Amino acid sequence: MSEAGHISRHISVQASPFDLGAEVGRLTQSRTDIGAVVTFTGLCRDEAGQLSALELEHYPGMAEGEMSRVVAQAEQRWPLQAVSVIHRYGVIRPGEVIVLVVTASAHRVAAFEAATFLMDYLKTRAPFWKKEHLADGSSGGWVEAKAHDDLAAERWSAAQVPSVD
Amino acid sequence: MSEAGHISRHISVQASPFDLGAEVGRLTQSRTDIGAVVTFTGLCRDEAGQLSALELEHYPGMAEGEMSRVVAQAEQRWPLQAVSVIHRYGVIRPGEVIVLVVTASAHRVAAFEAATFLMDYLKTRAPFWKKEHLADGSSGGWVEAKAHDDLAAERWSAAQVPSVD
Amino acid sequence: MVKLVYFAWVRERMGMAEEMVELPPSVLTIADLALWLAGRDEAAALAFANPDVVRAAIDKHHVSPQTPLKGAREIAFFPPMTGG
Amino acid sequence: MVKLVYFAWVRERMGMAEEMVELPPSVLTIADLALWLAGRDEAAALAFANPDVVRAAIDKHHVSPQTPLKGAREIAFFPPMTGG
Repeated sequence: MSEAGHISRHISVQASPFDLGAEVGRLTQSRTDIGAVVTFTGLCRDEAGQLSALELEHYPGMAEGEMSRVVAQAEQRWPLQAVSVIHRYGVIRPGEVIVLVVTASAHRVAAFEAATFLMDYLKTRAPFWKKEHLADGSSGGWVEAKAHDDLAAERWSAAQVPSVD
Repeated sequence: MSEAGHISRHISVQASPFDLGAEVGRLTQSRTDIGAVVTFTGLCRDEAGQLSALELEHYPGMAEGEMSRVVAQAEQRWPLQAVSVIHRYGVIRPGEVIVLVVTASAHRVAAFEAATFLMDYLKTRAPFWKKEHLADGSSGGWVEAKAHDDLAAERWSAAQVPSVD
Repeated sequence: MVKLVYFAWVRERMGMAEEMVELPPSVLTIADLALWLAGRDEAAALAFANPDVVRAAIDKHHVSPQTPLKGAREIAFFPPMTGG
Repeated sequence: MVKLVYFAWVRERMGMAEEMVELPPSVLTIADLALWLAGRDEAAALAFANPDVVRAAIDKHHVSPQTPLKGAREIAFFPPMTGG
């Protein structure tokens, strides 16, 4: 699937869970030019037993579009060899995965920075909304956006061209 | 193995490969308090076909000791729920894994920063040395340490107490 | 006619996921449209009570309140995103 | 008697992975020991030709050139690390 020298890219908006090992294998198998792979997995927390599930709503079409645009920006800023971004929607229970970012590069700094950038941007730009379902059967309402997530995304605009090891 | 609220820690120096999915599963399975898992996998590159293998020498006992000390520092600096560090030794071929760092936390910033810190510190403090075996059958000699790896580790000494989202 | 789509609590407060509307000639920007919708009925007044919080997209691209609507086929309103 | 262990190109240049040595009373620090070894024979002179590059550990903990050897059971010399 992925040959050496080729930039592979996988973007998916899906209801089903994903398998971390399989998704990394999809990017790295049969390649010998990748030196560093960073993954970020976001999981649903039970908030000390108060949460029974998160319900993720998304804007079909725009979700994939924003994810593609964010990935394209990362590819421009860092010398990446492979990128994967998967975001789930629907009902997700505590302990289940919500989002996956995988970045592969020859060197570790690029892989770390690109994965951090992708998560910061996905948080503030990808059209997904979380609603809480509480363990007592009530709805906890919509999760509020956090100001520090906006700040985390904004610092990339101010950042200089990243160093690469 | 890992219960909610418990800090789990896995440190291993081994000749055998590891499986990313299984190592993350070891830390996260049956837990519902983890919100973010970051992994770093270091792989052997073939340097555009020039390299046939890396041979990793290590200082038995000290390698495990330094890895434990570096993990303890990360646990002090960030609110981690689980940490895993695995470093291989022996002959490693292009495409094979060399090192794995896994960090788990309630929030993504802690997981990203701790994983970056662990890799920066392992690079400069863990007693491993790489020797190159070239595709033409000759020895490429010992890999030289890079000044920017020292700089990457030093910036954590100057860094302020990290933010947590 | 332009298609309006709503998400999350904007959708819940509007009481609908989408609608087709004929825009009056005075409605030129996203901000104009939010104000016009807010004056239309109680549900929309609630959804756009705090227009600074509502985000918008035109044809599945993020836009600012000052963006002109000209040529838009699908306009979306939604709260700040909370994915990831 | 103290055990000396060598790694990577320090080991190769020394021509051995470890040895037991009796330290002369004048050898008090890591720097003293490196200098004393460098003067012992050609192999060691080569290994410690550039003493600034050689790193050391006492009983499996990193130490600086100024660290006293007192109480050490195992002293290691090695190049800067290149793991990870």
